Amino acid sequence: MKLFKHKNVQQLASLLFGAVAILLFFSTQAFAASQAHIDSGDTAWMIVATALVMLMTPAGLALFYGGMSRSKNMLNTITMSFVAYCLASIIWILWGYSLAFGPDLSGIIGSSSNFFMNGIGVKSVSGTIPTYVFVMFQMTFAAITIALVSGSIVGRMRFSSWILFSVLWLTFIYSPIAHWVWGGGWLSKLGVLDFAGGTVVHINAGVTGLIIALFLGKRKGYGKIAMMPSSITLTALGAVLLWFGWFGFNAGSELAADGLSGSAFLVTNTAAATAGLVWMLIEQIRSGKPTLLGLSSGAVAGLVAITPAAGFVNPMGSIVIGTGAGIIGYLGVTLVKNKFGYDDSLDAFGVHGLCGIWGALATGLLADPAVGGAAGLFYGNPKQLLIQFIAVIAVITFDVIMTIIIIKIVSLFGSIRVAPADETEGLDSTIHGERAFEI
Amino acid sequence: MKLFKHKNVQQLASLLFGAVAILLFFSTQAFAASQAHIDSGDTAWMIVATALVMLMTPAGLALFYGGMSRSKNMLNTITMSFVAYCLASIIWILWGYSLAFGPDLSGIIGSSSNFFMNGIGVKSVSGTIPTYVFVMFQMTFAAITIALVSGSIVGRMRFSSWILFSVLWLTFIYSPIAHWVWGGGWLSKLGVLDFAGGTVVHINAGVTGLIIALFLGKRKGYGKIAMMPSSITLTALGAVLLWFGWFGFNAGSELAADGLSGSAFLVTNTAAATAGLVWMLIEQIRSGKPTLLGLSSGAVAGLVAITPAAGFVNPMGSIVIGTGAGIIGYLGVTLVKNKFGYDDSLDAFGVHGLCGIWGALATGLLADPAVGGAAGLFYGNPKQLLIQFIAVIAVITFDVIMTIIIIKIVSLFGSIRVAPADETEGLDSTIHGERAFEI
Amino acid sequence: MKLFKHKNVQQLASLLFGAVAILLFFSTQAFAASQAHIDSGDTAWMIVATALVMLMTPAGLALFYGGMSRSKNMLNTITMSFVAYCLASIIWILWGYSLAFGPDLSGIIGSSSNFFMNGIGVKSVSGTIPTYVFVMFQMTFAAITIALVSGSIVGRMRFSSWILFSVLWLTFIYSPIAHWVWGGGWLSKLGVLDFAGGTVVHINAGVTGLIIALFLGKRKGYGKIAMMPSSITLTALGAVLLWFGWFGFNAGSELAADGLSGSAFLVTNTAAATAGLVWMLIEQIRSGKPTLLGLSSGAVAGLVAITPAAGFVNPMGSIVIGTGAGIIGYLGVTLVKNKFGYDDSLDAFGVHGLCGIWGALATGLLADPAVGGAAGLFYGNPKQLLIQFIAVIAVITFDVIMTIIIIKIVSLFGSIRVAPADETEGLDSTIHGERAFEI
Amino acid sequence: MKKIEAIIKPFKLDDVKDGLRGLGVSGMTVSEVKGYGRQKGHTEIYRGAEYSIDFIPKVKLEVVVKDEDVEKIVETILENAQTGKIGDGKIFITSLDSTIRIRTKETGNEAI
Amino acid sequence: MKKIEAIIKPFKLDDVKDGLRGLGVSGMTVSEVKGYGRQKGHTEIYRGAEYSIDFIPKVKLEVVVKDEDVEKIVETILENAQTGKIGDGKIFITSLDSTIRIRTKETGNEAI
Amino acid sequence: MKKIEAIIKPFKLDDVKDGLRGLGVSGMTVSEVKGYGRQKGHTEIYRGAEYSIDFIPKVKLEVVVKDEDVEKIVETILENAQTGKIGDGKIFITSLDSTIRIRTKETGNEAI
Ligand SMILES: Nc1ncnc2c1ncn2[C@@H]1O[C@H](COP(=O)(O)OP(=O)(O)O)[C@@H](O)[C@H]1O
Ligand SMILES: Nc1ncnc2c1ncn2[C@@H]1O[C@H](COP(=O)(O)OP(=O)(O)O)[C@@H](O)[C@H]1O
Ligand SMILES: Nc1ncnc2c1ncn2[C@@H]1O[C@H](COP(=O)(O)OP(=O)(O)O)[C@@H](O)[C@H]1O
Repeated sequence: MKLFKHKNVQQLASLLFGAVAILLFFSTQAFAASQAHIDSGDTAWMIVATALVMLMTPAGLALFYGGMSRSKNMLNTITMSFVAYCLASIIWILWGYSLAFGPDLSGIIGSSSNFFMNGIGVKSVSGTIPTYVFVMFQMTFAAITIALVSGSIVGRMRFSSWILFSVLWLTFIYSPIAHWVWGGGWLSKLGVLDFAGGTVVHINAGVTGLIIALFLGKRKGYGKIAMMPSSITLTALGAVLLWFGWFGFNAGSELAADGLSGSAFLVTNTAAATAGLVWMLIEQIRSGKPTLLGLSSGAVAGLVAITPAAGFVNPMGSIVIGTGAGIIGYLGVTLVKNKFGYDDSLDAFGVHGLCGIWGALATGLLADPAVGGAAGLFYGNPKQLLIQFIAVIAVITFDVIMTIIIIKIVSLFGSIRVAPADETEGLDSTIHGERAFEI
Repeated sequence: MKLFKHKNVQQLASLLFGAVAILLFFSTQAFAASQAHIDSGDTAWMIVATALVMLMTPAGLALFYGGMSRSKNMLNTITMSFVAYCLASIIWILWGYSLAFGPDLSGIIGSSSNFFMNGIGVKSVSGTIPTYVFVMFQMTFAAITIALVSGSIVGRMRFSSWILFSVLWLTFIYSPIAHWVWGGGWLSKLGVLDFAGGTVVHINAGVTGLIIALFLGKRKGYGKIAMMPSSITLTALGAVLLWFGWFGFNAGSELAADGLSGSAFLVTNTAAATAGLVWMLIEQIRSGKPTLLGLSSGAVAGLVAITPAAGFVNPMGSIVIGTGAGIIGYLGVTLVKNKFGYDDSLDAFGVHGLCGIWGALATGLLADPAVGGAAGLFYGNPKQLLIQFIAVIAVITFDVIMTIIIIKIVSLFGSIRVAPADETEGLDSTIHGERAFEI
Repeated sequence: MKLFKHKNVQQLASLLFGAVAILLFFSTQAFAASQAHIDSGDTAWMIVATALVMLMTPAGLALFYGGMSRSKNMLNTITMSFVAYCLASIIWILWGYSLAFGPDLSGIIGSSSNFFMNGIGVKSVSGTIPTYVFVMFQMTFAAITIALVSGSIVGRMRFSSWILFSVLWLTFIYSPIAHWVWGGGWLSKLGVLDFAGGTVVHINAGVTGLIIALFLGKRKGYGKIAMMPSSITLTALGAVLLWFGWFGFNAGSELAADGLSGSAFLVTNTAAATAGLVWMLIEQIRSGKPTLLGLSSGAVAGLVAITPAAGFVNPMGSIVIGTGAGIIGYLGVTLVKNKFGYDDSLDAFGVHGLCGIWGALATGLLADPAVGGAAGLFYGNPKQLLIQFIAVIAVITFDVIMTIIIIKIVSLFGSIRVAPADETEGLDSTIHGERAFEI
Repeated sequence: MKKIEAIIKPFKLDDVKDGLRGLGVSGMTVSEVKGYGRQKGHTEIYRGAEYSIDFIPKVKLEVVVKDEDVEKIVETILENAQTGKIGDGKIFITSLDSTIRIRTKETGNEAI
Repeated sequence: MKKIEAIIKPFKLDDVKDGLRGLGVSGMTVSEVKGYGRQKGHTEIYRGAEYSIDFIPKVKLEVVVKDEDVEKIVETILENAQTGKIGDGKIFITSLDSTIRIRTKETGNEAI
Repeated sequence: MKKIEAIIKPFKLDDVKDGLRGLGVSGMTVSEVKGYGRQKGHTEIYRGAEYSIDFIPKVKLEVVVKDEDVEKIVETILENAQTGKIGDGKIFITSLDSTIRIRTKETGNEAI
């Protein structure tokens, strides 16, 4: 992973900052509030959907990951998600939203028009909902995406490095990609289908997770000592809260309470249930022990895979997607990880990366025009699969390059890995000075 | 419980399958999508209500039951609810919904018209909401009903038997009963009042639980060794999540966001609070120790009892129902259970069965025409009580017979009880190979 | 604290009861149902908002407080919140709602017109939502307010005293103050800005907490022995559930799903995130250990402070409020508490009292007329700050006096503090006969 | 005075306790331990990672008894703790110099 | 060298520790145990099922000391652990063959 | 027969176990304890309240061995448990009167 020497890093960094600075301050045109009308039903739904997605990060993911990490690192794991949510909350309204959803600059990034919520007020409307609600909804997506990354690197990353990494990542990776796909950028012009974030959220988080896990190296004793999950009960609760929140994530991505959001709602649930059962069935077959961790992991894998497809596939399509997700997720965390030997600790790549790719491509296969208007390969439109493929490749490439750059920048401020003794003692005590349970 | 010899069972089974097969494939007429209009407010509410009910099963009930079971069986208990939710999710869209809500066949079951969601699309409307949302809403009811059953039999049932049992039960018991009461079947024609599932959900689950508990026998050491709940904290959290979800359950059963759903919302809360306090008060009087488990159990008992009545009684009526539920639930888990000596481990029958009966009858007493249009005995309509009584008896009878048949069928595939040594060691380790906490 | 001798107490009590009795039964005019129309979107939102606020008390606060209390008192701490919710549920529909929102009597209290929900029916409308929903929404505020108080006094109060105290407090303190500010009482006529309860909820709870903590005295061994929180994990989960519920609390206080509720939603989130980060940053600076408890506490402090301001300030204002809340909350629980030496155990005063005051005054500073129509000092309206100040003083004064009176009354029924031996053994075992975890 | 220390299978504790109580043993102290021995631990698989658990939960029972009671107490423990399957555990016996009851400051056999 | 083992009430641990620290005792080891004795356990009722809890939480304190210090240490433990109520616990004293400090490999009195 | 009791740092347990297993030690019993010693505990701050944690988590290892094996076993423990930093722990050795294997009622060296 030593691709860059320090002076290179510095050059790259200045280049990067320069480029973004130019992009950012290029445009200052005022935001023209849409003349549309607020629908109270859609608004009701979208506020709630947003609250549901919010719950996913500091509660759902925090418990899902926290329960899987060792008890000496449980609080650190939770804190990484929690602090990521807080950082995203602020970054988003200061500059992230504008970079992602501000007026398009050459298909690459949004302009700085809406920095500091400039030009947006109580009366601003997006579609049929208040713009502020749209801003919050999109913020919760940014928050969970960076939080997902933390799964790859639990138990060994410096907390201050994580914070700096999160800030840079949200700014220089998440915001542009969100712009490409949802903010009127080049991928959206190309016609990519990503209903709720297969590329923007899951592939993005998974690939970054893998890169940073490779860079950080394995946890001490990885593969040799037993690294028992601190609480499968809390992991399962976390998975259910994720599932619950995902209804807001996927059905909310319709931005209205209508037939399509109802459809996205149903297929989301079906894919999750299918993948959970499939994962558990594979366990039953392979080891005779169907686990709750497997059921939970499978459900999450299914949710990941259906995310890009939620507004495009019919219920039977969602069963196919869920089945694939159960299989791919299972292989991702066992075969693939063991074969390549990296320590993607809680499988951000194995589950989110791989199932995100599967979901993005499956959308290109299974999109049913009777659902969302767009057709996939099986409905006679092979071109869609190609577009999906391009999007996947583009996001992965951008992710790999930019993540390496950001890691290099963060590393300028000191090692991003904690001291070995601290790792052995556990991060809860050495970083936070706290313990998870005293019972 | 040895009512049936093996060959009898086989005869019965073929009869049963035959009968159902005939019913199922009788009708294949196409589903005519209603011409009604989608209301965004109602849709917003119903998506959320459904998500709330979803939360009840793999989170609310899983923790409520999981916390009450011994720590060696905690994960198994949680998994039973979780897997039940997944199974119901799939069965429902494949055939369950159609059996329950498809075009009526002689008042007994729905036709197969909507198997595999056939005839239902993004634009289908039920009342003022998308049909897909209605399907999901009803699915969550099926899911929690079978999950409730698991409370009677924690700590000793084979996991594969539980899965098979769940599949059969949802198909051959839940779907028909849902059809009778809500799908245009004979009880609905008779005029039974069951707003959100006193008969369909609670009596149904409770009676099945009792039968299967009797069949399985008591846990080893029952009554002799201390069977300490693994976590009252998590049980209380589970109870609150149930309560929270129940707002979707009861107020959602109005299928719209209007005055009546507001009323159902209020009485649901009142009955729960009342029953919780009453149960705790009885404990205070009887043993001087008002427990959090009692408060939680009472709240659940109150929620059960108000379920059928939620759209029919006024706030003062809900206090009466809650008071009754606190008393009946308390007696159910102490006096009744001890007297008859069965091991209804977490009281699916004691709480859901008995309070479900109380609620169903109380609806016949207290239904206030100013609320939902229907009058009970106290408002001059004694006939309603009779109808309620008939419904209760019908559901119990059907349940007892069908549950015994299904148990017999499941038993054909091997003992439905785990080996004694596995029971002693605990099911988390022997079935799932996991532990709940490592802290 | 020995301000009153017993006979004085009795005199005061009779005076108090007499006065209230007169107020209560003065008016019996019928409630005229508003002719307004129910909006399904607003209703959908408000039912959900209410459910969210409900979740805050027996789940969010219960875990937040329960996790911070010692493991021997965890269940007692949870039970205090849970039982408070149940009591409020019933008191509110019997008399609390009417005292707070019934027809105004001289600006001081509501009349008894709506005792027992008299005059309110399924068709009653408040604004654009069913009155029953409004009643429930307001009830959840009463519930959490009394539950917040319990944070000051964990680990040493008699359970029966807590119940009696809660009943009296809701009746004689909460209901009048709610009337003053929201029910058309004198403070509302004066033009106080309190969008969602800075005075009514947080100052009110915090001041009462302080008084009762002073009255009860410190926990045994306070300052000498280590009082380890039982579970930071559960505290963090509780904080997130509070945050999640607070969206209903603040955005729901608009009573509609519109632009202003969207704005309140966004600023609520921003203030919470800011305060969480600020609190943690101070910890980092002062001790080098940024804690999850600090992050969680900060988030709650931010939520408290933004509560009165949620419908009046813009996003940048919310960052200011959040920053202040992080600092003030941190100082409240460290400097202030240590300096004065009282044992406000879980900081109901330090966080809710002080940040409530900050929020109430900050509303008078930062209210932006472009948001909610009202201007604060920074927008050229110094008078608003004065009004806010008056409201703060009025609530504090009323609280101090009335809390002392109520404590005196409750004390007539025996010591409100548990026996020393019970305190040492722990309240879970001595009061409830249960244990939180058996794992 | 002797201290009898028995490492037994956790689910046998109740039987052993009842057996000893039947003998009139008035006190004992119990703790949770983990044992490594001929009885092999098991393997747990979490998300594809396989961990072998070498240590098996056991219960350690400590009873201090008069010299003359040692034999019958050991007998009773053996009786009640045996399953005949590997992992039943051990009994270790040591001599004590002295014993004191904290409440009364009694020493020796009175203190047991 | 002697090993003093004291079974005490958990909430007395801090007092005992402070007492011993006052004496200059430089080390001790503590574990959570459950005791059965004259002090009767209590009954817990969960949803109508009554379970009698025979074992009461206790703390076991182990201190290894020089022979000459035994007396005053026992004295201090007695002083600080006594409540006078049943269940105060016991002190057991055994002889050690040897003691080693792992860090330095010192043995005997140096190792304590 | 001797009982070797070692108080060690928790993260050293796996090394020690592997070392002993290498020697052919067929059984041992482990428990979680908390130690007070030269190694100072730390301070935890919860919401401004500062608590000093005197007791540090340690692991207690008990191995019963034949007299002749004591030396090499102690050696192995020392080797594997040493970090050289304060708090490495102690080894205490006591004599046992007798040992019994519950499963077979074997006694003495056969029982180990
Ligand atoms: N040499 C020993 N020293 C200390 N404890 C031992 C020793 N050998 C066995 N044990 C304890 O006894 C338990 C049972 O021993 P094991 O060898 O598994 O079965 P068995 O005693 O039936 O042969 C172990 O789990 C361990 O706790
Ligand atoms: N014979 C014994 N062997 C081992 N431990 C004992 C024995 N007798 C008592 N204990 C321990 O001492 C504790 C206190 O003993 P108990 O009989 O309850 O009170 P007291 O010592 O005040 O008479 C018990 O809980 C148990 O842990
Ligand atoms: N006198 C003693 N009696 C019992 N246990 C002791 C004694 N001294 C030390 N210990 C145990 O050994 C551990 C390590 O001792 P410590 O003094 O911290 O370090 P070191 O042994 O390296 O000098 C302590 O935490 C405690 O558990």
